[in-house]
Amino acid sequence: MIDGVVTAVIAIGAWQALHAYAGEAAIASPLKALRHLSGLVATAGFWSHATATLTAFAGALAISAALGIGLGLVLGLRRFAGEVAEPILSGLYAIPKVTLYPVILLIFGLGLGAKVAFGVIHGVIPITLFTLTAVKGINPVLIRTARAMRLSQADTIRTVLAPAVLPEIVTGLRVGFSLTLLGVLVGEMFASQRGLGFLIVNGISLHNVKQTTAVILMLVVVAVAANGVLLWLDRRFIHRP
Amino acid sequence: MAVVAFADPGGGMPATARETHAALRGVTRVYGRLAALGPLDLDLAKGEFFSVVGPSGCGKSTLLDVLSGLGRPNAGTVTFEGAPVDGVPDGVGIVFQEDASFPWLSVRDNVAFGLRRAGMDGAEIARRVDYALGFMGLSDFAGAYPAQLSGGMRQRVCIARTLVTQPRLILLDEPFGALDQQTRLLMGDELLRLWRETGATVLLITHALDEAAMLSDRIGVMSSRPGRFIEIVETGWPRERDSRIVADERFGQITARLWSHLREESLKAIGKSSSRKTSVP
Amino acid sequence: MAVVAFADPGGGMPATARETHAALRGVTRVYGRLAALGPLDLDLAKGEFFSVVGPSGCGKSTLLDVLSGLGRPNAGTVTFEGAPVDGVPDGVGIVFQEDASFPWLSVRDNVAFGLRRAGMDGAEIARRVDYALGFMGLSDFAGAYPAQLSGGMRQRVCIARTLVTQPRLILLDEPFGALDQQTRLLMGDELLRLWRETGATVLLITHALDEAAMLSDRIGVMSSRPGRFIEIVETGWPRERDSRIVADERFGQITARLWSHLREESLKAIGKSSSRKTSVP
Amino acid sequence: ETITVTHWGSAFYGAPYAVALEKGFFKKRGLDITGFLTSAGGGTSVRNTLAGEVPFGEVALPAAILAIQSGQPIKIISGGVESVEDILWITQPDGKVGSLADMKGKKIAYTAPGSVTNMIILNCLQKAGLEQKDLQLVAAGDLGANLSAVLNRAVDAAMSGEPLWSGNQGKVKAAFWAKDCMNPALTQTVGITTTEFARTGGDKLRALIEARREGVAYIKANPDEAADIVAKAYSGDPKTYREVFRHFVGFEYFGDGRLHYDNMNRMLDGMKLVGRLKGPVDWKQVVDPSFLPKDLQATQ
Amino acid sequence: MTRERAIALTRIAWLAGFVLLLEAVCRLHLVNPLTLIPPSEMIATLWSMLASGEFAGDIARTFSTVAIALVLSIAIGFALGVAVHALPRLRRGLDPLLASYYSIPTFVFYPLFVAIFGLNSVPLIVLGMAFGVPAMILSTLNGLDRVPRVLMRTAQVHRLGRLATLAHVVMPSALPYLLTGVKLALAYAFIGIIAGEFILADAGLGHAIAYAYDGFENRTMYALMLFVLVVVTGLNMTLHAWEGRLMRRRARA
Ligand SMILES: Nc1ncnc2c1ncn2[C@@H]1O[C@H](COP(=O)(O)OP(=O)(O)OP(=O)(O)O)[C@@H](O)[C@H]1O
Ligand SMILES: Nc1ncnc2c1ncn2[C@@H]1O[C@H](COP(=O)(O)OP(=O)(O)OP(=O)(O)O)[C@@H](O)[C@H]1O
Ligand SMILES: [Mg+2]
Ligand SMILES: [Mg+2]
Repeated sequence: MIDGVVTAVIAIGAWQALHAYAGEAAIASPLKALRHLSGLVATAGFWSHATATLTAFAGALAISAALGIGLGLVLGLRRFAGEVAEPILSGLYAIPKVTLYPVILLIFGLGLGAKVAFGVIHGVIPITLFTLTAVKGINPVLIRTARAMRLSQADTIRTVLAPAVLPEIVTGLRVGFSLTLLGVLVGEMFASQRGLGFLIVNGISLHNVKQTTAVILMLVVVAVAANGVLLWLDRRFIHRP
Repeated sequence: MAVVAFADPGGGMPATARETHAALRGVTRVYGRLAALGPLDLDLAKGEFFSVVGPSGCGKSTLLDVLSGLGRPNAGTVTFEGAPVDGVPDGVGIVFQEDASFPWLSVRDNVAFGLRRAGMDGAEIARRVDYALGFMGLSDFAGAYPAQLSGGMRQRVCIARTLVTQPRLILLDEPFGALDQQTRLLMGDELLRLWRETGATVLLITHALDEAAMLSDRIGVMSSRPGRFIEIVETGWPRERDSRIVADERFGQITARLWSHLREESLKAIGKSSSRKTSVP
Repeated sequence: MAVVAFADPGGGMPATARETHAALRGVTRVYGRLAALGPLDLDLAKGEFFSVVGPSGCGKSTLLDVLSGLGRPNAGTVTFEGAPVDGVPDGVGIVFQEDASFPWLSVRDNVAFGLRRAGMDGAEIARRVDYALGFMGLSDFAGAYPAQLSGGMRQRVCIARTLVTQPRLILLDEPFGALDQQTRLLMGDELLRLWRETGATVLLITHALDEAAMLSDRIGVMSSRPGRFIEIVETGWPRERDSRIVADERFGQITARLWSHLREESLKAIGKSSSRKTSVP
Repeated sequence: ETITVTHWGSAFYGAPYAVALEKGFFKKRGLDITGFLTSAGGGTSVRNTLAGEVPFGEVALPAAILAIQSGQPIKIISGGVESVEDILWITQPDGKVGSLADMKGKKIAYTAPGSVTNMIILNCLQKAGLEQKDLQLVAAGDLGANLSAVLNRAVDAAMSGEPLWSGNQGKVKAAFWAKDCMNPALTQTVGITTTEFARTGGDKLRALIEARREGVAYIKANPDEAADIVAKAYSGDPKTYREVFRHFVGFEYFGDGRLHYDNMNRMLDGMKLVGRLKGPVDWKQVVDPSFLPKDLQATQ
Repeated sequence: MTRERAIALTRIAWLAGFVLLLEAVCRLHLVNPLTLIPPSEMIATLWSMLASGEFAGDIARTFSTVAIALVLSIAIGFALGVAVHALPRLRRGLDPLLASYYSIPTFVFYPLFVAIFGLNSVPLIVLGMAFGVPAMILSTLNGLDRVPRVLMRTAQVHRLGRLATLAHVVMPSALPYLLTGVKLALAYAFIGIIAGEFILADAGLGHAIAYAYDGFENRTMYALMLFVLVVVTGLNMTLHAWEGRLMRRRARA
């Protein structure tokens, strides 16, 4: 806790120093950004942007998670399929996905669909990979225990497999959370009239440094906080031997 | 196959005098091209304490697999309480060689796991679990998670989890492997007490000869791979016994007998299979 | 502290008759608020084979830490060959309880590691490594990687890696923990042969009482934590000996003696420290 | 329903639409416009138009031409912004670039290769009698990045335009203007639609063009009020916007929708100059003026 | 071995199937040929493009930028990882920050980078490192955490100095994790730099794609996309295979 506060203080200090070095034209000071942010938050317009992003993000995350976990479970349980798919997935993970933008636009049209799709293509692969690896690496004696207790297949998945791979799924979700958000924002930067991604591009093109810095600040805080919460849940409720 | 008795059969529990509880007939098990087990016969009498000793990799765990119905034999038949075994039958409890505690459940929930899945009534679960925890010296750790326990305690959790289901045939694969030798013998005493109190049939796989000699009615000595029984030693211990019998002179004789076989088998095995991989660059 | 001799001291190597090689005086070790060791005194005679037995968690590994200079005592002094110990002195070799083979090096490179780091000439390294591999029965696996070996073989690699540096004091912490009991005794024979051939002083930590009884000139029995020697047993074995001495009647007497102490200490220890974590929710 | 307007929120191509929306000029004609899709310009705007709910967009003329040349099924149906008079190059208050000739040996930024600013700066070079090798031209990205580059002294001069220029006048000074190098009457944007929608949605298209025209007229009549409306829509500073709009009215920034072929041809010349034009353009095949109000169709 | 073969063949079959499906979909005009072109045409265009050397400059530019970013990511990430590992308190504070680095769309910092580094290729390199460095730090930390204590003690017993311990024990022990970091750093360098070029630069593959996209030159665009896909996947697979070979001997049976 104290370490976190100290780090936050250091980060803000570094930010201030950067501001002092690079100047008003490049990055707003922490105080200004905060003030602008609080002003921004008070406007209704801002919330319509935030809601737009949140809607797309929630949809994208839900799809990424469901698809990623489902696919990961299936590929993990079917070893052959898993080994076929894994390098393909990690290859896909490594491609610069912005270049796919035209294709996404083509398939999903404009607006929410494209944003969600963009979020999903960023987020689904890490979640799949983490789940797959977890299922593949599950301690076989746990499955044997389930058999020794004569559990049905469904019971085995529900009461043994799922909780056993939960820690890795949570890690996958943490990564997936961040990347899905990134994907949605990138999507909004290309084609949208609303959303925080739009606010950022808008801020850049109008050279509204305060707005850009404020929105990024908010995103960073949200992302770090969400990750912190997931990390905390992970530590609190997952008992690793 | 020689059968050796170290005492008047009247004192102990000769297999022949009792009803057969589980039996293997001409059982073999092959992994790929590797013959792991058999052909092998075994009759477990109802209520007897049978130990299996043998060099590492000789097929002891494989024997347990086949007997429990977790794995199928490639040839031969397995029966439990008169019925052929296909899948793990009701009434069989298994404790594995590896730590099989569920890390996401507390000790209490681990122990209650099997009963909950079987849909038992809550009060009865609580009663049985409390008893098992006490029996295994885990009462103080009911709320702890496996990650907070030592390897030996985790293994005790697994034993408790199996015992609460009150199996009639208990299969234990090196359950004390994670314990130091002193604690092993103390746990052995607990196991003997349990066996006496429940009247279950016990099959114990172990590396420790003194453990086998101290605990068992009969000890099956296995050859190196593919495992077969080269000798079955009857100890003739009374049903009422504990680790103090190590002072008995028969104990030394039994151990020496086991040793003479195993020294030989070990010498064979160490050259061939001390590496698990068959091909090495 | 009682000193018990089971045979005429002339036959073996009583500590008093020989030059002291390493010594602990009034040594204690504390982890935070946990007193792990001592205060404790120990004199290792040059060339003797000393074993330490004691319940789990009693501070055996801590003793080795302090003696080797890996850890500092909180009080007391440690000397090796007359000089105070600060950091691991030259001439001390250690085999750890855990598998310490380097997974990224072949067996040969593992064994050569220390010599290469010490900048020894290549031909001499090759000669010594070949000898050590042969001695440990690893010649066929020189090119293999630890992952391809069984736990026992990996432990042998670690022993070989230590031996090639020709230490004058060899400290072994449960080196056979990964082996089954049969293989342990066979490895014990190898260790005896090595000890005889090199004339090194050996300190062996073990859980297995028969191992200690069979191998040692003297056996230090430790109390439960904080570890102290409650008894030092002199076996009086001849320098020429191997695992066949288990047939000797003195062997049974020694084991029984060790047992009587350990049963008691174990009972104390199991209640207190069978969980490594001190606080559990 | 949404239509596409390039650079909505950051440049003023969208101003007539903002006014039309606020003043109910769309509603009056039975259009239910709820928002405007934006993009950082170029091909993205055209693609957004193709993919949008109502396939009508005000997009950059070069992008429209390139799309049509590559076979995209679209038509130009109206004119848009007809001037580059707001475009200029800026430098630091103490900057060394005070005129075209000063560019020699300096580092000069523009937005992106093949863009309008690329073509203007090349015109400026010609005008100043300089060659590309006499100075360093760098593509810095959009207006914000250009301004930032000047403020951070990463370049000696950079391109700018409204509203950034008016909003940052104290921090930078003008080096030279686009109009110093060329005739600033240039068609920047045009209205486009798909050939398919041209067949089925003629009424809507006519209504959109009329609504925009009314918006343009309103800006001319009430620049201050229009500025306030746009400032609200763009979340901008009303004071700056009023200043900007007064300029705009001065040089007829917003066309009323008619197609100025001279202005459009000047753009073609520019595209040739920067190497973006793939072949000759026959306006007859590219343009469909039938959705313009009758009085505007005549203009040739 | 046969199983591995079967897996490889199945994988190739799947990929080939996908490409064929795409080809069929395009050839049968199930999608608008103005929006998607058949893979065979992409390959043909790519081939002639590579033969003509038209994009050689862009390719060289992107690869050199990626290479610089990669090397810097690895070096800086590793050094910082070692430093942070030595300071557990700093680490506890940094933990949530490190864990969420990838949710920040780093290219929004481009103006800031320009302000700090000037208008040249350095901001792009920094963009390429923005994800690579934290990934490498995390991997290094992960690797250092997992150096078994007993190996460190072995180093002590052999009386190795700090540097010798780092070189002969810590690094090789952490190597699998370091390699993971390298793989991530490579992927992120490509992602960051191509995305940066796509949006901001005036040269390089990303820019070439964006330029072709803007100019509706679909063939060029798809050919370039295919090129990026093939190169990145190829590099990734090579690294994967190399890692697999290196690690196989380490894998506990
Ligand atoms: N699933 C499997 N696939 C292939 N080989 C196997 C498998 N399980 C066991 N083996 C091999 O079969 C032989 C017997 O194995 P098993 O585990 O039954 O021996 P064990 O007597 O239990 O050994 P230990 O005392 O080390 O536990 C060994 O050589 C082992 O490597
Ligand atoms: N680094 C440490 N920090 C804190 N406590 C420690 C540490 N190392 C050991 N201990 C504690 O000190 C006591 C003695 O540990 P030690 O490892 O010396 O026992 P041991 O006799 O070797 O046990 P075992 O037979 O299980 O190897 C134990 O209670 C242990 O939990
Ligand atoms: Mg086994
Ligand atoms: Mg120890």
